[in-house]
Amino acid sequence: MHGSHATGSPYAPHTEEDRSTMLEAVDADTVEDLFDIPDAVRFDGEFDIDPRTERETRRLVRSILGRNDEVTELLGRGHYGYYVPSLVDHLADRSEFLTSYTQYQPEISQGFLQALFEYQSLLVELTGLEVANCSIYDAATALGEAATLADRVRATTGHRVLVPEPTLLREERRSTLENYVAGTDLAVETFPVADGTVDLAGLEETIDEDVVMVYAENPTVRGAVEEHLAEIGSLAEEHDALFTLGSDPIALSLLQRPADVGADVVIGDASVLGLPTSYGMGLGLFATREDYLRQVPGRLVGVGEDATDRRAFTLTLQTREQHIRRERATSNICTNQAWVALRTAIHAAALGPSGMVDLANRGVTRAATLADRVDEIVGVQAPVHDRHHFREFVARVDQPAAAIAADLERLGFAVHVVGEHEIQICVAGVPDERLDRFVEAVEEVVR
Amino acid sequence: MHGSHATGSPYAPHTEEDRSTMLEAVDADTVEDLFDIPDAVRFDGEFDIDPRTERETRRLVRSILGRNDEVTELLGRGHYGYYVPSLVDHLADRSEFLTSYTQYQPEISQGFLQALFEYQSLLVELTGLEVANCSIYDAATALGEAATLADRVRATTGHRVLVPEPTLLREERRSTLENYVAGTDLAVETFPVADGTVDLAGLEETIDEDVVMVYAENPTVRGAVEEHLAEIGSLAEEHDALFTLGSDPIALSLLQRPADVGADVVIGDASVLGLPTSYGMGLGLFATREDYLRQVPGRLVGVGEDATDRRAFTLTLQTREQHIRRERATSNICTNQAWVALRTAIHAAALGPSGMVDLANRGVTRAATLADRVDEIVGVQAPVHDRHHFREFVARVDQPAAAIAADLERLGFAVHVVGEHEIQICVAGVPDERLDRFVEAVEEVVR
Amino acid sequence: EKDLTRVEIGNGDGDGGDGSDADGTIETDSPLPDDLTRDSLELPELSEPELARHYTRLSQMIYGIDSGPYPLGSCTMKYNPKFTEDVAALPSAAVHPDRSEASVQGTLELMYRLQDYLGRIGGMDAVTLQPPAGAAGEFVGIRVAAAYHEHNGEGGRDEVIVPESAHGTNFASAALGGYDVVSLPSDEDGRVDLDALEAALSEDTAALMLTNPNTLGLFERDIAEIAEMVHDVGGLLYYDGANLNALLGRARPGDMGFDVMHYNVHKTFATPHGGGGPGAGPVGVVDDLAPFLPAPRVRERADGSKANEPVYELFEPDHTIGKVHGFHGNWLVLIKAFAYIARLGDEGLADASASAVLNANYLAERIEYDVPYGPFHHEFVASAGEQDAADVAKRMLDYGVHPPTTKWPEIVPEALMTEPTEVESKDTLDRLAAAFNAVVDEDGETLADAPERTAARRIDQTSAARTPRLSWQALDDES
Amino acid sequence: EKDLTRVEIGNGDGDGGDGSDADGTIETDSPLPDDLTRDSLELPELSEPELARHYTRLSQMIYGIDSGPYPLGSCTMKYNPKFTEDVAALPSAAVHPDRSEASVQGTLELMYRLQDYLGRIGGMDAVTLQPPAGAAGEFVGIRVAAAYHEHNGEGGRDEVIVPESAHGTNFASAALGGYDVVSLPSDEDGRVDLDALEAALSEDTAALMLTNPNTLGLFERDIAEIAEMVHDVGGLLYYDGANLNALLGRARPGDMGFDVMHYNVHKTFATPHGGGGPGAGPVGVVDDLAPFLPAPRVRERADGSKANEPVYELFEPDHTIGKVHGFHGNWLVLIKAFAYIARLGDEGLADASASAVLNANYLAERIEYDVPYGPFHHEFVASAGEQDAADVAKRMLDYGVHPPTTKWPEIVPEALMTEPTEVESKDTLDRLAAAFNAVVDEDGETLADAPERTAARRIDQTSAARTPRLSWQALDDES
Repeated sequence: MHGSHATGSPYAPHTEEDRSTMLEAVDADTVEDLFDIPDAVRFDGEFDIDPRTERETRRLVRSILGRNDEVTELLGRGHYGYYVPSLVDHLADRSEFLTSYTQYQPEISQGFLQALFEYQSLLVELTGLEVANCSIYDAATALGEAATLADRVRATTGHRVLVPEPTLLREERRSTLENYVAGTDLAVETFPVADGTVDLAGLEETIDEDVVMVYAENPTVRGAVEEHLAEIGSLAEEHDALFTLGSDPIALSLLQRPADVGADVVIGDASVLGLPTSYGMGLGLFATREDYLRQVPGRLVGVGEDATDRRAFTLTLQTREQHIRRERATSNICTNQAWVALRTAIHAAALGPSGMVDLANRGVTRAATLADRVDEIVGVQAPVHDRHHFREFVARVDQPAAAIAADLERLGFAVHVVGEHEIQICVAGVPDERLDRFVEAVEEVVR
Repeated sequence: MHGSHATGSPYAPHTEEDRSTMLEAVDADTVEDLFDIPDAVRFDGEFDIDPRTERETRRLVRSILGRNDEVTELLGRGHYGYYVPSLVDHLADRSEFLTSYTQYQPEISQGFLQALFEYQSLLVELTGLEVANCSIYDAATALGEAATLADRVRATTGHRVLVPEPTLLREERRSTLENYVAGTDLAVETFPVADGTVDLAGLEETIDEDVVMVYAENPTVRGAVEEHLAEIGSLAEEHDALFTLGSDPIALSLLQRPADVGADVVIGDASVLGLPTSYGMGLGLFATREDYLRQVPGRLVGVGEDATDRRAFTLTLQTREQHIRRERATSNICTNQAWVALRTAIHAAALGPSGMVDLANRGVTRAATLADRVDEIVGVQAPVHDRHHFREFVARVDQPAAAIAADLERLGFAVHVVGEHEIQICVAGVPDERLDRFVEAVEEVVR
Repeated sequence: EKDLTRVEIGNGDGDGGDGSDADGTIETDSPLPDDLTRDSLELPELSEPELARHYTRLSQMIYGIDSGPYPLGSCTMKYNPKFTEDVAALPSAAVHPDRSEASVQGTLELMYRLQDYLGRIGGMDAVTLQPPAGAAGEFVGIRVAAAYHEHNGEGGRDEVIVPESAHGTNFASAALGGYDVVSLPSDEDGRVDLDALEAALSEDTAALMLTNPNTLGLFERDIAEIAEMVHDVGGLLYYDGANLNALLGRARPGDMGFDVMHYNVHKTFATPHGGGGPGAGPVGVVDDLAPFLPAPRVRERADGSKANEPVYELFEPDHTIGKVHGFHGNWLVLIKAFAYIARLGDEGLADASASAVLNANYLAERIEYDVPYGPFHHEFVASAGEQDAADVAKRMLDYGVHPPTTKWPEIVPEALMTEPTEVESKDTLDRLAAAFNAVVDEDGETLADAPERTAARRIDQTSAARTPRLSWQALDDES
Repeated sequence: EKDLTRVEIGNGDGDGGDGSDADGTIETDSPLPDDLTRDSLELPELSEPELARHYTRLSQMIYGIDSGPYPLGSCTMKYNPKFTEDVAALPSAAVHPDRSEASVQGTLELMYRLQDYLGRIGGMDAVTLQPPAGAAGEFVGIRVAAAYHEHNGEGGRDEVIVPESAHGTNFASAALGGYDVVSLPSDEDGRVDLDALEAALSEDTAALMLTNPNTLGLFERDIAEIAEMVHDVGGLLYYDGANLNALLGRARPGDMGFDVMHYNVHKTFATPHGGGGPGAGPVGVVDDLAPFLPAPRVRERADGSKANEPVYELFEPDHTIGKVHGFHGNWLVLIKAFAYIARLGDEGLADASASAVLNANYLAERIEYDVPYGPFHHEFVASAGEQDAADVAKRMLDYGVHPPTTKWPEIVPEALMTEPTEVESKDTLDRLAAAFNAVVDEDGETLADAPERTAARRIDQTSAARTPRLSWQALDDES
């Protein structure tokens, strides 16, 4: 696009004249002279990557991504495709937000700091906990951070981290957690589940004084609303273990408030608000009690005063962080998901509290309605679990689930396969008329 | 999207409580009481327009516009689909530009005023004329305004406006011009053309002292580069008529400078830079000599000083305009195309002078190359005119042109039908590999 | 400020590269002979990062609707919903105007539907979307009226009546149409003076142009009688749509007896003003005038549908005045207007007017400036009294809000013409009122020195106009 | 500042509406029983226009890359090309991570191509795109190294060596991986002290983490020898990609003997920093380490193509460490990085480094602060000498530019770590140098009082940390 530099970087501004002047100033004949690289390790090959015009590059990406099939996704299990209001894109795309660095110079970053402060405040209201950081990468890494926090704050020598059996914990979260605790003495173990939620008796049998953390989710990954959260919280407390609850901002708008059920830490994926489906890109929600403030991973925005005593926002308690505390930091996290947190905050604000509650309620109602409708189809039973459901549910199919899912995909609908004869169906973000067509499609493929 | 107002305008913020307070303040029981409308003219029906969510509205528009076929457009004739750099969208979409009003309060509008001033400066360089306004609606209305300007500045009692015969002037421009002069004594008449450009001898025979304006285009609507501009300019001058030249910023980057060939007014569509194809939405370019400054239609941005003697931009010479001069204004124009002018200025700046010249040169080369290639196909002769061509050319086809065009459309290519056996083909904005496929398509359809 | 690059244009060997956009070369040697090209082009050459900063910086020196309240009377500066930008940017919207009708059915359908929406909202029988702005719409109205009279053998009518408080464009559009403009005074209540109207009307009357509510925000209660009077002398009644935001769902120009009207979609239907356009000024008419509308319009094809979808086509009205735009008007703006109407629907549109009217009345009540006349609809005109209204506006800038329109209509001395629109909250209105009320007590010197807190201080218009410098080149020539 | 709306959540009759998004009603009565719901939710309720203004205002209080130069050493704040936002926003990019491989071939292909691009650029044999940031990439490198040693029966290695001038994340990532961190001093030339390295290396050494050029902008000339030393004791050599922008097309970590590296796409490949993420930290390794990379990775299917297009699939490396992210990392960021690389190609990338290095050297020459060490590549570290570097930074804000990174690396007293990147023009560099040079002569008091021209003045960090107030709720509780 930029005429005279068409053969170099289109974003580097020097004219030949500038370049000469500058080389003269630094006393070099050519730019190559400035590279102090021994011949032995010099690279004189090529990457074989052709430069393209902006337009060609756009067409290339469009053409590659055009290979993705257009499918109505009835998919959830931790990543959701709620509609994101246009306002979110337009405001978050303002270049001041998009292109600024972490707010280490708060005097010229007040706007972003305030937005992150408001994001933290949103999470404080949603969780009832006093402290929320301004982001972790995603729910899985937030779970990992929760475990290392539990390890740090737990006075005893316990080493067990209890998580639900595989049917109620995504393998990816479990695996990420395992990596996070690999450098500690912690061991990840499971407790039993029953009918899509925690098996309270089983948990009671499993838990002991050696447990530093119990993790449960609400709703569970199979869409069931957990009915015994307070009991789980009590069990954890009795054994001096932290209770870490996994959830998300839409669920938290309606379901029991974590602080009310004894949660010590809340993690989850907050990008359920703010991002469209994005192949799993997320926003790790991390909130905890004030007691653990100085053990919190990641960045915190606080309020202070400037030299004229006016209120001002600033990153605070930075001595927890890697750039100051190095190997004794509360986490290695540096770049996090600040811009996604901004998007989440804007989306939440666009909904307002009534809009958030409404969205959550619709998730309950619409899932129940859809379950009833597919349950009427011969060869399908739904929901599998005798529970209230939030936004998604598991259905049993008489035929092999994989074949049903493949047939549905050919008709333009994606569902999860979660068992040999189980599919999981999520209504989040799917318009009603698509659900109607989905029911028809299920009727067709089970016939 | 906004919870509590879902049944009203989503963009009106009042809560019920606000509304009550405000009604009380204005001493009214209901909002309806504020409408002072006699029953006889009250409307108590319905529009029968259903409200929709933002998402539904987006889907509606996408679905409607989805009925447009995806076709490679080899179309020009005054409206072009050059690639618009992403930068243009991102900068022009900043809400300060997009949502502000006309700059009647210059103290809080310096940024837009400077952008428009730079747009004017761009046109001054391109045309060589001293004055450019900061927009008219499009080329056709700019032509109309040129004629009324000619009427105002011409001392004599002439009433003839000379324009090219229909083959070299779009009917739409002619018709718009006719409407603009309908309220004057001017009459629009034609002069002959020959081989895609002005028939100089014919013009000489047609022109007389009663002519107030001669209009010609470069390149002509059939893509030919006009070779006798200076002679046309001289003829006009000899007869004391204004010479109005139609062109556009890309053509002006390369072709003869209007001031050098005696043009008194330059009009055209400047959105050839800045807008994608947009069903004819445009940006009327209007430049003229300093002599006619006080007769210029539309808005002008000038430089002045503020109270601290610093340079500042402002709308100027507003006494020409309708809001002050009313029925004696130089034009009725008020809202113009300011934001499109901004886009044009950004696009031009993104190209830079070398990029603009390069783009123009490629238009010449690529049109010539394509003409050669289709000329090699049996049943096609191109170009029809023995002229240099800019960006587009006319081809003769042995079969009926309408049938050829329809066949090409079925293969995904749109061309103009400009005669029973003539099609017109434009390369602007069409990638090379599409041109390759177009040549194959022509081979197929003339077979 | 400008680092100009001069590109010399030579005559190369004529082969001029292979036309690829990606070969990384720049051709300034032209394949054209020298005598057909200019010699050089001299413009700034900046990198993309530099440009991004330049225009970002410029944007920061502009007050937009997202900056704060914008109560410009008669301008209806309402919030521009972001999503309308997205739909206008759809790739499927980017079509060439010379495409075959069969291949742009989507565009034609959207235009058809918008024609239909506007017709219902205005109570009009036929609509053209072609006029690219409100003034262009007025001109179409004038031309249509002229064509209608001509067609009926009444081409001799040469007067258009315009209230003295009307927008300047009304006068200018009528004049552009070749009419003599007859100015109509207001009565003491700020409305059309029926006696004066009676006196002005004659067999020479081609049309009366009105806006209702008028520029004082007052509904012309006698509109039915006015219509009858105009029609009685064979004239037509033109509705200026600038103030339509006051009436949505409560009254329609067509029902009031108007024969022709324009809609300002950049006012009533929330398309962005863009610093002075693009707008769009569709025109609606009653059946009698439909044959005279500009060509082409869009209609559903009578001969049925394709694959169960209606088929649309362009057509030329029988006695069309021809064209007032090179193509189809400001298409991208029309998409935004359609999206806005489709989003709000009946209830949303009605609520927009209700809130706009409530806001105007509330603000009028809250400010300490004298507000003559009433009751108001969407706007009111306060009087700055002994203060200079333009100075008041400048001073309001110092309080961080956009001022009202000033010094017009002249019927109110030192007019402050104020239209908050429906998008302002009570809090914002209170803040706006506070700005008015802070200025009302300030002295002349303070006002004359205002603004003092803006990026640029008061700009000397007189000297700028005395020595017009309209380009960087003009500035360079000076130095 | 906050107008909170409290929504009470009751237990309705359970039918809860029809689930339509458009029925215009809001359900706060829940179909769930009371004991499964919270009682209320209390948050601000604002209209869209109010929100637009709120966030627009916030944005105006932020300095971004489009505001001016941003010479943060080690952060590579380069211009973020606008078009990359457009491609990441393509509807076809919005896919769920649990989609079948067959139905997201586009996503898999783009990931495959990006893996391939990054491998070529870094000289690495295999690449994972999963780590969502640079530090996450470091952690993957550490975990991969651990798994490799474990697999080879050398799980006892418990030390990671990190130069004292390294990024804090290096230390923290190694510690998170369970390693003891051995800090390595620099030699007098600012580079790795080979004797100290020799002393630090042992059979306990799992890895040495280096960046090259180092944080002083100096190329580690002895890199080949360093690699040999590390490999000789059985350790692995880790490359921190933070400074890769200095080397594009001139040297590759893989060729220097590095075994594993991360790429900061939000530095080298121009994806936006977003005020602190999202970034992405892909990790490349040599063949020996490939079996240990996180799962899944993307490969072309061996069993041929479909319709002449290759088919891609996810696969699990044989000895994978598992996952470090719930899904596939920061996908939308990866698209932008791919687009940037595809746009620039070999020549563009090489020119980016060339210009970045030229700019750093030019700026180092132009400023009056002492700049020890050299020759520099993409960055240099000046010393504020007697001045406090943090104060210098605050004062530079008053001159309208963003300051450098300060007080790090500690090897330079009162460090001003400066990286202008390739996007700055000579004019901008001169302006930046002028800002440095204006501050260099200013007294301590002036500096301590700075900034004085910013929206907020110097913020008291100590008191903010002493009484942490981390939410509106905390502020409300105070008052």
